[in-house]
Amino acid sequence: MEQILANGVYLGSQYAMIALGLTLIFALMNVLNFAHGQMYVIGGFVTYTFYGQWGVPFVLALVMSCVTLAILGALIERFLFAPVIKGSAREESTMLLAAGIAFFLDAVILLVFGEKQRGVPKIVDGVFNYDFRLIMPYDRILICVLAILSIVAFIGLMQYTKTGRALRALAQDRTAAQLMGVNVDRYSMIGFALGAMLAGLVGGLLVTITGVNLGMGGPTSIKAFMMVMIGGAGVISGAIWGGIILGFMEAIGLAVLYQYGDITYLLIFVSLMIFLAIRPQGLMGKPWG
Amino acid sequence: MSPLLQVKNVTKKYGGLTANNAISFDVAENEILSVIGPNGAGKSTLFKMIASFTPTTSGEVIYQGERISNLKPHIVARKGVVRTFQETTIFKSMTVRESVVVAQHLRAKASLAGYFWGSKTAKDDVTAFEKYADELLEFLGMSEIAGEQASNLPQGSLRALGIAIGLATDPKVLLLDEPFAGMNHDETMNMVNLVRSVRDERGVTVMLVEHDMPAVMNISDRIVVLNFGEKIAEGTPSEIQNNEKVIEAYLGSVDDEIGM
Amino acid sequence: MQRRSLMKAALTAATLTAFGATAAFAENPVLKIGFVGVTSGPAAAWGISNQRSMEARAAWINETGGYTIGDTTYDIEIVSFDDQKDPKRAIAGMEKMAQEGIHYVVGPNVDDGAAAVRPVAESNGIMYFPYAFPKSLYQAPASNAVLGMVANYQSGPAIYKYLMENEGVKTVAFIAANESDPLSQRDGGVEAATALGMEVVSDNVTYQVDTTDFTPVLTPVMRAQPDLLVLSGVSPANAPQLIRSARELGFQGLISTETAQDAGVLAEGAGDLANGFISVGGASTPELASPMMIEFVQRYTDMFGEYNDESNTKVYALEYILETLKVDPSAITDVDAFQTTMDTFEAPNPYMNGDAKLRYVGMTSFGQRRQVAVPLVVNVFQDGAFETLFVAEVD
Amino acid sequence: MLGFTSKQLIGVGIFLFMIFIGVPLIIGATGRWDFYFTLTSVALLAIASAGVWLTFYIGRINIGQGAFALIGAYVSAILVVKAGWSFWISLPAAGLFAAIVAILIGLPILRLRGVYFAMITLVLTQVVTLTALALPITNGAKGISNIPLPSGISLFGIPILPDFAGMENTKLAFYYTACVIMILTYAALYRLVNSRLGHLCRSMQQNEELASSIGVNISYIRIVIFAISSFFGGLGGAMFGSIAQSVYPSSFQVADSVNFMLNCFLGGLGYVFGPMLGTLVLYFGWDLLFEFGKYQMLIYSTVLILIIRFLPNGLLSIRIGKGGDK
Repeated sequence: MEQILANGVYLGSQYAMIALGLTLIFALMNVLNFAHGQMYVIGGFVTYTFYGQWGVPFVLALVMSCVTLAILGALIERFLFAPVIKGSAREESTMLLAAGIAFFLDAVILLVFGEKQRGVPKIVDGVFNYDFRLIMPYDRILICVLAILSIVAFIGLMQYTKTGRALRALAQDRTAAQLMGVNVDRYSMIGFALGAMLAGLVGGLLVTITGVNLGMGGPTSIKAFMMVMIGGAGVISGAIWGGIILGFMEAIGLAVLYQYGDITYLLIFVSLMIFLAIRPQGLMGKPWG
Repeated sequence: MSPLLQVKNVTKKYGGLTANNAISFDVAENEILSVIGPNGAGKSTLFKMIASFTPTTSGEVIYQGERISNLKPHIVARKGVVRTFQETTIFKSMTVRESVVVAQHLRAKASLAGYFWGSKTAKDDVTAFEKYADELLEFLGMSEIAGEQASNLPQGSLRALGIAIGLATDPKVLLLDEPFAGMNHDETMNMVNLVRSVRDERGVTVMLVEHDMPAVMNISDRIVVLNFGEKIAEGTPSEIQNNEKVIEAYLGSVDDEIGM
Repeated sequence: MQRRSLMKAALTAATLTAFGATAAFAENPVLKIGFVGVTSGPAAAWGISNQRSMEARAAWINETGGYTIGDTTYDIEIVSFDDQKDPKRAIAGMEKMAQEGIHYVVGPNVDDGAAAVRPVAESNGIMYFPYAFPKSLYQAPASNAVLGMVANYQSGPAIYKYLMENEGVKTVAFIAANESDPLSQRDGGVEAATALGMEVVSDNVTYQVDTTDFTPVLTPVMRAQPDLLVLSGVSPANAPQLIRSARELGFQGLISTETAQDAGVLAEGAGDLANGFISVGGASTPELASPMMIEFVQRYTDMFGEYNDESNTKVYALEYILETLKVDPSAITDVDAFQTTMDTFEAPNPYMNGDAKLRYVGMTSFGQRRQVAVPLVVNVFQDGAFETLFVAEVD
Repeated sequence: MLGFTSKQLIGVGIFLFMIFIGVPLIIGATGRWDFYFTLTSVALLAIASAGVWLTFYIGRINIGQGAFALIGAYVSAILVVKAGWSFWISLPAAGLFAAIVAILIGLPILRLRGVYFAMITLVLTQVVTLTALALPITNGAKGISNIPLPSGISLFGIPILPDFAGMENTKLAFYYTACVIMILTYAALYRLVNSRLGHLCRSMQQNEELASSIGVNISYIRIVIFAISSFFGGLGGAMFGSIAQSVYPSSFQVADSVNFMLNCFLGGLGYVFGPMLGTLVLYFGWDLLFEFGKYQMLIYSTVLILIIRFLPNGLLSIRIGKGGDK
């Protein structure tokens, strides 16, 4: 039981971080960013290169991941999403753009970082073992704590800074925000960069535990979509809850349903479908606020 | 003569909130009846229940002796009770004429399969629809903008388009949602005349929800007043103008607005 | 450091290709050999290790004057098609090979692709060497597929038997990804272990390929306390994480798999925790590698910046194709001649010390010779490199 | 004739001529026999994409077509292999079965809109793949292989369809079959869009509330459209199974569902023939870039991004000035 809870918290915190970036971008621009997973992978590879290959301190490598992705996100928004949104008759067209960017980033990752699974030295050694009822390696505990701190920092940013307030206004109502004097173009870019940065940060954090390979992008995006849907699209608290719930669903689902073997995941997905059919707006499905 | 439409003890609750409490009134054939009331009085909810866009919590709406509440909206529309919306609810990328043609859906004689294979009946239908659309648009004075895309129309024309779409379905009762909102005096007068001619020349019974008092007093045969989800008065315009409760309700709401 | 060498290697490779193309054009006639497999997306590692081993070998042959078959000396050109692990694209790839007049193709890498290309290969007279295990691909009436490696239902029993005898293993647990290939391999493994008299204590735990945390997956398996944990059909990306999670959960027993792994990936992903991990590899461990294998690894590394141990097993298919063609040059365009030659073909194994032979096997498993005999080298991971545990033969 | 202008008839004539005579001539002249399969794939994927486009037409983003293609492929394979049916009968049966599944699933999920519907269809693809892995009748992870080629059909002793197994070269036969089905699909789609049902769909796409206020039974039409859409998916999937002579749980997966959707976006959502063009460009484009080796994906995605950047409303929006094709 303790183990399941701990696994749930650990998975939930990392999932929540992935979902946060996605939901932020969705809330701001109504873009379902298919390339979110690829951004996560790039974050992982950047940290791998700096920390694993060049021996730069881990924290510095993490910062590099954030910076790289923030710049990448800003460029993508400024030169691709913004003009396409302006010129498109239906905003869904951005899905094609997002998918194209996902393909592109996949290709770049393959050419630059190669096809192999990569890992970095452990940042902390040892395993916390409470009477074999709760086993958790120290590095996971550390990453989990860092993830939670990042989430708290992000919420703080959204709540108490000028940027955060502008972003929230933008998410709530674009036109109204513009009337209130928010520089919509500028904050769209900042928001996208922030979302991408979150993906990069969590990629950098997790490379210490799961490693990274170019195949992780697509599945990560899809998982993130699900979390966002569970919580309610475009809602910050929803993304956090969605992440935590999916984390617990996996932890509990695997612990309870493992004897069903091959159909464990089938059951998880079917229940997800039923949940979404009954409650399409997700748990927190209400406008940003 | 029994009334065309009866609202009987209709109640709507959202959670603990009562939007409409046991509202009852009748609508006679060929009359223009307005539902008025301060903001949040429950007018829109009542309209939605009459057109079956939302179910009633209790009570029922009877139309020609038949219960029409808690059905699907398209079934109520097929029976002849059709609502219009405020101006944002249109077929944005259709032209005015296309919208009116589509709205004659209920008149179709051919089956969907007949349309697919292009049967004789289907072709006749199409010709008839187009002919009627032109007639209707001329009647409403919209012939000139027939080819315009709806999303390009000014507000006043959009309101008229909403009524055109509603009329195209050949309704017995037309429910108009704030047809005068945001209009200046001249526009309102045009619209009042239009609504009247819809009743006079086409025999359509009209119910409307409205804020604009002068227009309501001008156009209505009878008026129902709601406040806080309750019906507080019903009568001819002059009766309503002199009703103590109504005056109080409106003054009270003005106080509230000042207080905020 | 490594980044830089990679960059350099990429440049060298680009130049080499440019020069290689002109050189080839100038001198020998070209013999094209195809590759259809996955070289992009999540499973890119499987196909890329394949493609690169072929390209490295081809470049080597061309550099040393070409490959003589009958009276003609050919330059070898590798034509690769990325099927994106999609059976529909794999068919298109095989059509492309037919278009190029190619009769010998390595790949595809997965079951569904291998099954999907069969009609095209057979109707166009293409022999293909998949890395997929379903027996129906190789049993009559199927005629044109040749299994390019040791199947898990062949290596599995050998490993289990060895571990039973030498390590006293009695109970075994299987865990597999929830995908066609791994699940099929798991079922084969369970069958083999049961036949050997092992007790299978857990065989129904699966995981999604995109799992990032294996602790909840492994917890129920660990409860069964097996002596041996088999990672059926595990991808190189998942292997280190599974090993790490199992060890961190306190698992003391043995861990093995029947697919090829890369030592570098294991070292990076699991470090010392991967010590003792048993997998199947080619003959590149120091005690087995022939000078030719050592040179191959060197050339591969020079060309692509970094070696991949999965290529140890994947270097063979091309060698088999060329050696068999050498025996009967008419087979270059005539697949029937190739199939006849397969029954009697035998040549020394250039990549392995000792007197191992290249020949076609598979009579026991498929009823016809539709498998390359690569040495079944069972490796154990120790401190960043593989050591040979034992070597066996497949018939 | 059938309400077509002479200009349209000429266009259709040229198109049919190209497909049935032009392409084989060009392939014969250039010797690029491999293009037959590629174009066959394009035709089959275009059929499935047509379904996705149709669900767009009622305002739903459908990322679940892979699920119905997989269902179709399995139904046809099981009927042919286990029940001994003729492939030609199994083909419509596969479509119908997919349509029935669509009706059952559609009842609860078609109420959803926007990203919510998109996501639930995405999950549906996963569910169908996992179901195929778990069920005994689909042969689980091992898939169904060695499916026989389509056999001939004759009516009163007159052969109507030839026996594929007896053919020297099945490429051309599959190509023609796929093209005929594709043309029937798009002809049906064109009729549908331009008939009353199509107008009702458009009214629903633009405003479901208003549509129901004019008496449109929106939930009924949604189901009908989703069923037709899935019927197309089932057809395409079943044909693919018979070409590959095998079906696996991974034959159609999430990536395929996403690609079907991208085909529609790329061609242009406002044009009936958009998905056909989109499929051609996306699928055939990948093949044409084959020469670029490891840079194939990079160039492919760059081109894709450039197209959407400069033609955000789809390839066919170039000719919007000429009045479109609707």
